[in-house]
Amino acid sequence: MLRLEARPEPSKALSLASPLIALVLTAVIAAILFALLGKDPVRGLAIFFVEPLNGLRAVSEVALKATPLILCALGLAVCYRSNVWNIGAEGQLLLGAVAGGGMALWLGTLGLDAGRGALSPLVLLAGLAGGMLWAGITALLRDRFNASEILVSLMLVYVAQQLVNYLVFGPWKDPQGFNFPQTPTFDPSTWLPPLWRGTRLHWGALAVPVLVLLAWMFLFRSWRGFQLQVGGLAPAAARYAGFSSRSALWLALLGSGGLAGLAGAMEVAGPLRQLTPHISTGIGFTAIIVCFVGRLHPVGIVFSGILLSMMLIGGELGQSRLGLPNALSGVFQGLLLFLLLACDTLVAYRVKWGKA
Amino acid sequence: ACGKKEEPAPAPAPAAAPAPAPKPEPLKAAWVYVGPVGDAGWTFAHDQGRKAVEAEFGDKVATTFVEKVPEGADAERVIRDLAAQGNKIIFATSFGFMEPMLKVAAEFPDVKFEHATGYKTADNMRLYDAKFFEDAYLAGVIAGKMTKTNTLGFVASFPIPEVLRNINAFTLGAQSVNPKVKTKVVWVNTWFDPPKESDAAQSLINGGADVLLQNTDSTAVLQTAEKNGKYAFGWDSDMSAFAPNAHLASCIVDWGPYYKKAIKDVMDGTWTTGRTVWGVKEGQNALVKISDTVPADVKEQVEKLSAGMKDGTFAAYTGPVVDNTGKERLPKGEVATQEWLDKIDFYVKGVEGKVPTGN
Amino acid sequence: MNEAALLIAATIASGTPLALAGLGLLLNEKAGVLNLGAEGMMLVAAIAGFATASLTGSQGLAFAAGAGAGALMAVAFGVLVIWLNTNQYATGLALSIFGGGFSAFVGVAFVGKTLGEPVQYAVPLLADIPWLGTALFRQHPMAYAAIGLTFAIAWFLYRSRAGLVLRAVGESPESAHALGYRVRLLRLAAVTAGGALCGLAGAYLSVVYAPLWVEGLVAGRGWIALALTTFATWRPARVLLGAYLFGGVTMLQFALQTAGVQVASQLLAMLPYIATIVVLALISRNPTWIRINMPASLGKPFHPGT
Amino acid sequence: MGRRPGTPSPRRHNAAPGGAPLTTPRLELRGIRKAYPAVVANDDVSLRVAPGEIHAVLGENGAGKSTLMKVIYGAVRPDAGEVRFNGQPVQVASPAQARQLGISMVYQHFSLFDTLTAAENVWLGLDKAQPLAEVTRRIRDVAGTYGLDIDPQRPVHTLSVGERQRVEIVRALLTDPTLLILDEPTSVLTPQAVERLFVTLRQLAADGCSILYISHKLDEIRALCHRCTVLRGGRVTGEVDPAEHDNASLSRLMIGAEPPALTHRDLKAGEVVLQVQALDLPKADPFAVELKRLQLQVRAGEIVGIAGVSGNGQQELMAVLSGEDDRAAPASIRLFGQDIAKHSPRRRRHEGLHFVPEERLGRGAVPTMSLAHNTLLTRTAGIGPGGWLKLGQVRALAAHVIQRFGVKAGGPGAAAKSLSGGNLQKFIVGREIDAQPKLLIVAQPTWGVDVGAAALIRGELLALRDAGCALLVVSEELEELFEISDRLHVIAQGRLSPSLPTRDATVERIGQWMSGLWEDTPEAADAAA
Ligand SMILES: Nc1ncnc2c1ncn2[C@@H]1O[C@H](COP(=O)(O)OP(=O)(O)OP(=O)(O)O)[C@@H](O)[C@H]1O
Ligand SMILES: Nc1ncnc2c1ncn2[C@@H]1O[C@H](COP(=O)(O)OP(=O)(O)OP(=O)(O)O)[C@@H](O)[C@H]1O
Ligand SMILES: [Mg+2]
Ligand SMILES: [Mg+2]
Repeated sequence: MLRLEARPEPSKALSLASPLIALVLTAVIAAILFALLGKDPVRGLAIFFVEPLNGLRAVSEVALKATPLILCALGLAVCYRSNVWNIGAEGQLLLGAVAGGGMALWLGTLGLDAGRGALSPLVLLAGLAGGMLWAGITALLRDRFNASEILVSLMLVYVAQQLVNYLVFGPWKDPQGFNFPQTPTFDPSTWLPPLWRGTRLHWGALAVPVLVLLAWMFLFRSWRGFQLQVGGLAPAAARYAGFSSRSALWLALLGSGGLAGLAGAMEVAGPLRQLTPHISTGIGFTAIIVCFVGRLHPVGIVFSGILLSMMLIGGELGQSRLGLPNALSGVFQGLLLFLLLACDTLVAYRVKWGKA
Repeated sequence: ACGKKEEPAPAPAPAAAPAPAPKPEPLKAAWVYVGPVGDAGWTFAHDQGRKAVEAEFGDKVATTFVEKVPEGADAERVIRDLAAQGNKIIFATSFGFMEPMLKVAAEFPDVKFEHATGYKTADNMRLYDAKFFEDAYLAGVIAGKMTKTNTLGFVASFPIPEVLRNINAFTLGAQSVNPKVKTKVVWVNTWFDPPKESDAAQSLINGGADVLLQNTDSTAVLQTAEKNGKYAFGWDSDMSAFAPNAHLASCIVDWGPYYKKAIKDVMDGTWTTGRTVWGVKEGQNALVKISDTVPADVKEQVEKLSAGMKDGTFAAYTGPVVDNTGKERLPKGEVATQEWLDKIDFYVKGVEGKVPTGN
Repeated sequence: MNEAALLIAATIASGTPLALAGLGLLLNEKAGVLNLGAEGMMLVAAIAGFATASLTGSQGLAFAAGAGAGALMAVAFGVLVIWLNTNQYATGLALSIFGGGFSAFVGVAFVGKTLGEPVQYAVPLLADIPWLGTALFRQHPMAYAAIGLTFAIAWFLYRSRAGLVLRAVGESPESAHALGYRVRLLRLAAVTAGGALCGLAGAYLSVVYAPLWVEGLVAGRGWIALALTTFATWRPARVLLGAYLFGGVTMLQFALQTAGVQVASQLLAMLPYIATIVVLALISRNPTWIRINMPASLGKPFHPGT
Repeated sequence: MGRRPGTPSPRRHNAAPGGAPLTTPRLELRGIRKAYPAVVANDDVSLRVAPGEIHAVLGENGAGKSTLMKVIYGAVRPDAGEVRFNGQPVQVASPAQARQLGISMVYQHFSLFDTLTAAENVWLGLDKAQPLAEVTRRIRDVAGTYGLDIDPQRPVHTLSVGERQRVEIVRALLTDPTLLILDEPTSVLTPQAVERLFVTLRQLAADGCSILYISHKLDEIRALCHRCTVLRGGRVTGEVDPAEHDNASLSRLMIGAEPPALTHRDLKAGEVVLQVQALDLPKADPFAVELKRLQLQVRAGEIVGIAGVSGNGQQELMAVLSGEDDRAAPASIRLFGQDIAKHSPRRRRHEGLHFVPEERLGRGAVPTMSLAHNTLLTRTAGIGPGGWLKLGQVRALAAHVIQRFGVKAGGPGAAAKSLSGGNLQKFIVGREIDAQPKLLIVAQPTWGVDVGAAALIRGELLALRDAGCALLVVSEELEELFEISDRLHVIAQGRLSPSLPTRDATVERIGQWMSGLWEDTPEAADAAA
């Protein structure tokens, strides 16, 4: 029988290799699926892994897509390392979009004569605050009532989406918009201008490397980050050391909520430039996968965020190029995560044949 | 182009098409759908139109579509990619694609962009729409005659003018034959969520409604009516098969004629920007498959009104139109203009409640 | 008067899938395993059930297929978390994501298909009782099955020896292992049974409730079912009650609209979720209550021999 | 001859001392070997137990006693060797099969289920499908026969530790065992309860049941057992008649040497460091113990010991003194006269109060983190301005502790869980001692630690005392407390006895106090202060 034997020390090499093994396995299964669907597997894989990086514009699109994913995943990594299971990044992102959008609309009414993009930092700040506020509800209920953060944060996603709907169909509806569910286009002073002319990749993307570095320093070089992780790995040790689990809970949730909110504000101030009912396409949920595939490590998250973006864009390209079904990219995402978890077993265990 | 239909349809994806050497390049046309092509409703109807184009022009066109395109930031990339792939005309079939399409249109002056149900145009982007409310009015006539409780139910998606036009027209149609009729509306805040639509329909039935119409894209309302032994209509496409007993008629839209015209405009070089709203008159909308449970005289009346819509002697929105607070919105004898129709934001008399987001 | 009866009937119909899934998850959790993949299992089961019903026309087979699909997904999850000791939270999330994608993928061919004429269900005689008949006795058999299962599971957990063993495994897998119980096999059995029940819930949604298939048909009910187990402090009868309560609130948002209540529909649509949060907070507030009823090893990995 | 009159027990008859020839041992082990990745737990172990014999297995912590018992009980499969039961070679594949054979075991660590009733717990250990009501009736029978009082209907979490052990023993007895294995049963009992247990065991043995009795307490073994097998490092170092050996010679067999003697200098107690005044603490959860009116004082330069059977409030007291539990009423805990009842553990540490918890892995140290990172739990040396970590300093501190206390580890980068229990305990105690505390509170300082390491740790504690630090030591090992403390308290049912100078204490007196029976007079309390 197959048997697992704990390694004395987790294998360093395998902990780096296991995401790659999982990726290769996913690609192999994908190729088989393509063949079963009667498509050329090589071309199929190329559409998912090469085509999305073909040219500056394509790369900029991948980066644009990856930006909110990475931002959300960075926050989630801090949460999960602290054993706080926030799965409501989607809702926090929406609230960030609402707050950022509200700020942009309000700034627009002031009639300030600011240059293009000059006021966008205010929008981003509002988004940050909005996301923190939404995550704060989860923290509060967890802290005061001991309510499961998993369920509360998730339920709040649905509430957030309805709130967005309410605003864009109601009070914030564009008066010139024939009653359609959208706000007016924001004032250009609140837009995030593109990095290069002709692309949609905006200045907000520059926050990614900065925040990745900050997250890395926080997690691995700061006393506070250390405290959070002790709380995640051994709650009793954290209590013994006197690290407050309450402040860890708040810090993790507010941090990840803030980052998700920032991502939401970037979406509306960047590519969207208005609020509609369709702000996010499950970015906050995909970020969970990004987070795990990136092994809860800020640098890993950058790679996995880019990888997942390629897979998502590949899914669209696969439709128009090869006539592949749209649902395929969802299958690949789930598969990748599943295989990664299975491969991770190899990091801590040796697989052996024979009886115990 | 998706491997979803069991029969091997003539491969629409350009990549899969064998390249016949000498012939002139086919005109590449692309559709951007918001839902899955198999939804039996909105997207399905558009895809029927695309197929009509294929049938009409054969290998002179090569069509592509991308389904389930989210209306957020992704739409712009999809539309741009389709334009960059050499498509000469691109149809986007949902309101939420308006802004992204406008942005892409500015970058590709040589490509023609067609947007359904919106209100913004550009030199190379025009609009098309249908008069669903004419169908709804005709359905209302049947509903007004068939209801025993004098209560109609409407499962509504989002409070936009389009949907309000349909609710009102349905009510006006019913009242034209049965002044006692009232309409109850339940908003589900989705175009497509069958279990939710079904819950809403159930709750309307529980509230006393016995004839239902919906402005959502699935067959759930019809099926719920069937389960409860009530009546309902098909929407967007012929849904008679889904509920043999409950089905009174289907309000259909046939995008084929418009799509064929648009393609032809491009081929002939006569394409100009503007807005086209076709209805029963142009054969784009129709009430079809009227059930045998509907009495003959009612059928006759519907035929007559249909004919009137066709020859322009009858308009669904003809004054007086009074809203449900008693305010007159359209003076007696006046026929509603397109501008008036675009801006509807009220319920007519007989619809219960308030438009949820009225300010 | 009759409207109330109809609301009750609709409540039961809409609470049934929640109850089935909630009971399944209760079994999981009583054995100490937290499966966040309920949504994914229900989705895959829904398409499996719908496909079977539309190909064979048999509801019985459809439910069997749904239960089978749910169980299969659960086994995959179980092997990962019980034998490979993967993180239960992450694996459950992976299951949900995979289930969503996979069901959409295989379900494409069934979008827009119909299952033929819906049948009117009625318990003979009882259904004709004036008010009660409408309220209670015109449900699909699965609605009664859910009630029966509630009592069966309550009996199993609190009256039978096998149930005692299951609770013991969830309470202290180390002790159970020391007494010679096959902890991992028992956990797998509970996870599989839980998956099968989630599968029934999924099949009920696509075959009876909707009845059709669309992507994402389950629409968050798996998560609600997860909330239900906490809500019910791991007591079967309370799971059923909670399911009806939630079903009731869901129906209520539409009933309020039908009755002409002047609140923005978007705000009403938040109601079920806000209600869940509020109830969750109220229940979780009492740590003693939770501590006594919550399986002590819930969500924690177990390695025999340590 | 059956223990329950009127219920014939066929197994017992052919195995009874008079029935079968005495030459056939009840149990015989030949050449048992069991290797774990890190250690060989049992190596060529052979052992014979006669019917009706009480056979001790003696060995220090980690000698391989529990592993050997698990092999017999089918919970661990041996790598090599043979098990014979009543003369027949058997392959015991599982505990269930062991019970079929007539082997029952009471584990060192209870295998009970807190939320279930005593009867249900017993029922789970029985293979036969008897109804619960029948089991309940038999529990009462056995309780009557052997004086093992338990209320079958009570949930286990409401029982005292002694009662819990009775549940375990009753569970074992209800399977009608012919071989009963008890793994360190007395570590959780008061001396009086130990006496009662011995009465039960002697009665059982007289009824023909063989008993394997695991312990590292020499006196107990000499008082109870007929034969004794001694293990050291997984190997048998001798099989003796304990009555014929004194403690010193048994000890030599067990650890290869006599226990190192500690020098205990006279008390030079200074100012009051810790003052606990009328400390009340309600239960935090239904499984906890309520603390009632605790009075306690620790002076500089003295070691105060707290004796008691585990589960009598030690954990709660430790948590409230360390600051992990901050529910103590204001002014109930004072450090150098300052009210610290509401101070966090970090603040208390800053004020000079350090604490070594009972659980090493998971509380005293984060298992997956390096030793270097684990210093950061209680030490602030490596924390730079702005809360940035100076990893070099952190590693240096860990290296220093490793070197100073002779911790065997792969360096400061080794994960805490890679250390053996004793070495990790040395590291944690060392980490706290190195911080030069003014008050050190230690729970179970040598629990599960080998004799050498234990002596080192006790020596360090005494040295700290002599250097003028106040120490409070909680231990379940009376010998240890007698050895190192200057004064003793006993904790029982959440109440704390008055203190008693160690030189005035006797095992009998402390044992009586462990049951909560002390003269609760104001004078005694005053005498303590
Ligand atoms: N890596 C190991 N290190 C130490 N002991 C081990 C190891 N693997 C197994 N064992 C011992 O072997 C015994 C049997 O292990 P095994 O994995 O066969 O358990 P099992 O009885 O099949 O599990 P279950 O009861 O959960 O089905 C365990 O109780 C354990 O003590
Ligand atoms: N499952 C296991 N995996 C790995 N090593 C083990 C396992 N069980 C025991 N060991 C190791 O085997 C050795 C013997 O352990 P065992 O528990 O048999 O000792 P013991 O004599 O009962 O000690 P104690 O007096 O502490 O109970 C120890 O070094 C222990 O760490
Ligand atoms: Mg041990
Ligand atoms: Mg032992």
